Amino acid sequence: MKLSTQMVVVLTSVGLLSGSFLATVGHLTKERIALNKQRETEKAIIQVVPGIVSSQKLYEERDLSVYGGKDAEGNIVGFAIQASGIGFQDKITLMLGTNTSLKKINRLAILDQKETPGLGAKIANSEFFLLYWENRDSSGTITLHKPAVSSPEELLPTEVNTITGATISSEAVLNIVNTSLEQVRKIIKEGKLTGEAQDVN
Amino acid sequence: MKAKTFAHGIHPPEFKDFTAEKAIESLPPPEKVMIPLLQHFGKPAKPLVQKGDQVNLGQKIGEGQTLFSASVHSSVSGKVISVDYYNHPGGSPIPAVSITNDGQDHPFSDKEETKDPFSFSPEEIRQKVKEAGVVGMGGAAFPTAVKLSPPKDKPIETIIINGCECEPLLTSDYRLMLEAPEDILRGAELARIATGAKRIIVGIEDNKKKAFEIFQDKIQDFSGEIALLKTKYPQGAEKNLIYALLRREVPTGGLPFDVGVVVQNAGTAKAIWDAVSRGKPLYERVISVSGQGIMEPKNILVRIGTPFKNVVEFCGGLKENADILIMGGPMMGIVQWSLDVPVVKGTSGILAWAAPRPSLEYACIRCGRCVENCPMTLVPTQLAKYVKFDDLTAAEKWGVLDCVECGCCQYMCPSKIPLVHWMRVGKNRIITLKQKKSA
Amino acid sequence: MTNNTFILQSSPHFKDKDSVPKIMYTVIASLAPVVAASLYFFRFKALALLLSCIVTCLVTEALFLWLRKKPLHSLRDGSAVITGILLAMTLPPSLSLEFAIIGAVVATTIGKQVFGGLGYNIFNPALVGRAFLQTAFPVAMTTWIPPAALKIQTATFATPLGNLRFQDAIAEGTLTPLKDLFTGNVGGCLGETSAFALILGALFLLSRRVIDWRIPLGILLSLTAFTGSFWLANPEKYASPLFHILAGGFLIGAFFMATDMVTSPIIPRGTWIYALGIGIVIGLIRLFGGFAEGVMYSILFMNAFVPLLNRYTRPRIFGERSKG
Amino acid sequence: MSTKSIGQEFTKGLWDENPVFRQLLGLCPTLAVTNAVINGLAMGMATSFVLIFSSLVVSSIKKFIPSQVRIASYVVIIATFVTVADRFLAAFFPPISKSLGPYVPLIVVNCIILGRQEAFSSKNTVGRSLIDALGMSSGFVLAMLLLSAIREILGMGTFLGYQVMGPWFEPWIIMLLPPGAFITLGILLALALQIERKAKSWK
Repeated sequence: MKLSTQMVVVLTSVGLLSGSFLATVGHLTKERIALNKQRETEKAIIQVVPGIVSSQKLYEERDLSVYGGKDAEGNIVGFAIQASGIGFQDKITLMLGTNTSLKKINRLAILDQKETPGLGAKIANSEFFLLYWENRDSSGTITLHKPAVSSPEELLPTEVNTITGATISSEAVLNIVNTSLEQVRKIIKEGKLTGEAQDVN
Repeated sequence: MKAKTFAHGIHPPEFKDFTAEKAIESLPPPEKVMIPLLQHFGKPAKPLVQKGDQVNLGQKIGEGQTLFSASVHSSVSGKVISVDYYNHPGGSPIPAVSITNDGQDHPFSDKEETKDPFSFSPEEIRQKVKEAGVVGMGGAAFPTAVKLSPPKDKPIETIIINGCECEPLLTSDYRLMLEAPEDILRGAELARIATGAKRIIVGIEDNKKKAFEIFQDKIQDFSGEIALLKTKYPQGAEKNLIYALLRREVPTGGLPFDVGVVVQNAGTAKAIWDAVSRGKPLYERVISVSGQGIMEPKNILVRIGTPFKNVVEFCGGLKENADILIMGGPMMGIVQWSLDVPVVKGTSGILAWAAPRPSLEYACIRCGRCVENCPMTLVPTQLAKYVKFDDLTAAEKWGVLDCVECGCCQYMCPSKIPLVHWMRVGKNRIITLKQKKSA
Repeated sequence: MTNNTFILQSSPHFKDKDSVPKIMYTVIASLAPVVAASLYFFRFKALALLLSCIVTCLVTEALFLWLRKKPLHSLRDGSAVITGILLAMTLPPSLSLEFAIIGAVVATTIGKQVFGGLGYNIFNPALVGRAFLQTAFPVAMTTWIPPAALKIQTATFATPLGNLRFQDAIAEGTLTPLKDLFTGNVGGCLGETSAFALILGALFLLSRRVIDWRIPLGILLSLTAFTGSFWLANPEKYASPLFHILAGGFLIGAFFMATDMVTSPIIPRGTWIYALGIGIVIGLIRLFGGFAEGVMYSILFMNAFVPLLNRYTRPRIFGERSKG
Repeated sequence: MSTKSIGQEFTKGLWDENPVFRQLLGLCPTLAVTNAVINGLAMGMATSFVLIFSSLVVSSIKKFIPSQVRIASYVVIIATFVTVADRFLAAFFPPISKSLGPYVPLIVVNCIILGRQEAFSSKNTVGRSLIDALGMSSGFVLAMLLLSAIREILGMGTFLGYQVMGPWFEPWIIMLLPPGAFITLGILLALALQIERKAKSWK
């Protein structure tokens, strides 16, 4: 066999074999990977909108998705807003649970963050940060209480706590929340939120 | 009058009080002199005498070979006992003519020139200076006749008489300036005529006020001026002196000719006058014998070839604890391992003291003092590093060849790094390499 | 009389009396007012931190010299003591001693000895130690207590710069008065609170010509220009240059850290670039960065450029003609 | 062709030719993902998987590959196994897959793997290549474990997630950050060099 022919043949066959092998592997794992992702999202939605049995995606754009949480009768009892924004180091993705009027925050969950370990990374920690986000009044703009306090009782309903030494990360989360709430209000006003949105004034 | 100066430089302790007020004494000629045939910058002179020859005082015993050479004259009358290698203050043995003094040595015959010395032509002046074997008396001993022959394309405008004597301890030039100011100025005038310069400037440091006043008075008869300079080392370095007086920079690798200047040491100017007016060869000179290690520091007129031993004995000898002996100044002088070396034309002083314990060498802490004080605006610590690690290309690019070895950097160095040593090593290696390449 | 044996050496035969240990001890002496101020304001805490830093630096240095088979007497040059004092002066008074000890070990090993000891390190050892602590224990390193002399009882206490950066001090009118900054009646690291003590020590250093005046001046100029231009544009939002100069670690950094001979350029032109760079980076960090204080990082940042600056700022040799 | 005994073939990867400490290969993942033992271990395993299978394949088909296209072929083969590892992790260990981020796909350019193919598998028998790959993998896993153990213990006070330091311990956050990786690796390299020198002087 001529060298050039041999080269072509070898490369082609190696490529073909790899390709077909990978196709098989991809096929076998595809569903599972998709399932993993879906489960993760569902878990987060249930976590931030308590008492729901199912959820439905109502809206999606870059860095913002809105899910409706449904009770046993299929009524939407709250929204789960998945939003992303820039943190101290990299993108932060969070899931925010609100009531249907967007005036009350149930809970907050951090889905993905790469903040400084031991410092900004505490935004994903309940004890230091997320606890202070439960049952906040979001009818206006939420503000950060500085300096940090040691119990949620010390905060106003419209305030959330700061993490000592990680003001920037705390501010970043607050910013994402305030912006996404604003965006969702606008989306509702424009009627782009499909599905039945009830009790929206 | 505001004292002029240049950038950088240092202020070492002066210690000039030892000898500043001591008038020049004459040392009686010794019983035996050893006159090296190389006492100048350049090629050695060719001996003109043999063992057993009878010579007279001032007789030429060595003929300057090439342009960069100078003739050598006998400093006593007597018999040549050998022409052989002998100790030299430069370090390595050099061929020397040893002469026993027969004591007949009547003072030099002052046969007055019939002609007025100032009416000589430039060529005649140069010839007489060359004949007398005059060299720079500051230390470098550059043949003076060469300095008085500027290239045709470089017109000379100014003669600078260097009366700085910026080296600590030394006072020989100062005493000469006090005791023979007219001779110095006349010598300067002759140099002016020889080079076709327009004016004379005499630069004197402000720690020599007395000399400055005398010169201000005497200069009236000459076309020139006296300039007061700040007391600072190395104020007397040619390039820095020119800059201080005229704000002109001698280009790197160039000579004062390039900026229309010729610089002569005060002592040299006197030697020029002696040579031209009386035909007196350079066979004696004034030196300062000083330092804490000398019993009675003095300024003395010494015959060339006199062993250091005789000079030191004349000054009461060395103190017990004196353990460093230097020819020249403390900044650029050369250490001597023995008193058995002869005085040469470039010997401006003999110093001795008890050396302090050598200090520990630390790593360079990059304080930048060497940079701040280098009169050539080099970066000595960097240069030393380049030389140490044999990066000669970088060393040359950073100007190691421009180093004048004044020692300011090493004086200031808190880490006590032998910077000047590294500069010398670098210069040597580069020059050797270049010679090899061109050969 | 002539049986003296002579020493042989190359010229020059005169040497200045200044030596490395002498310079180092001058620096230590100049730190006296700062140390005194810190002892006055923070009492026993300051003393404990200071002693543990100095002792750890000395012990670590000795250990390394022994490991590297170097003579132990170089311990006497005083540089380890300086590192210890400077490190202690940049620590918050509430810091526990074990952190200070870790910092001192890191400063001596990673900051100094791994490069080959005194004279070879690229970064200021004390700042390396502090940067390590700042990154390793960010909360402990940013927890401040009021000076003991102030007699204030609050759980948390912010530094004047922290107050400015993270608590909108200008808008709320709680900006620390300049007078307190000057005397040192504010929260902060041990050695950075009292501007008065720092200036006293700095003047001593300048008068003894131990530090290069270009460095503090350059930093001062560029920081003033930088913060001043923002202040003039919007005094409602930005603090005045004078506040920036007196607050935080600026003075100790500009006079005692950036001027460290080993880690600053040797050539005046390089020194200017270095100093101006530090001022601008301080301004950038303080106004727009993630930290309230930027002196430490800006000095370390510019330290990294020193070898380059030394290489590319060759001064014009006397008599060298500019190339056409 | 290698002339070592089978035992030597394996153990050289552990110390004499340890990819990280002696050859300074594959430093990118070594520095990037060793902030927790679980990550370091997973990365080590993934790399080992790719290395072992690539070595097997390359050594068994080495006769057919013309030298002009060998690198291209190796890269395709390596990339195949890397993709398999990546998909496998994503499907069955999503948290690990997430925390390793892009570093699993980046195994493709890990010098250890390509280096072993070029230096060993392409010249030796299948059996020897397998042993070599096993040795190198073990060496790499060992290095990753050592580095990540130091960083996790100092950085979080835990080992594999279990608290090992007492409550008095204040975690050194810097050890979880890139500087901690560089400092730890630097100190380990210095130690390795020192041990090597001592060992030589004993011989």
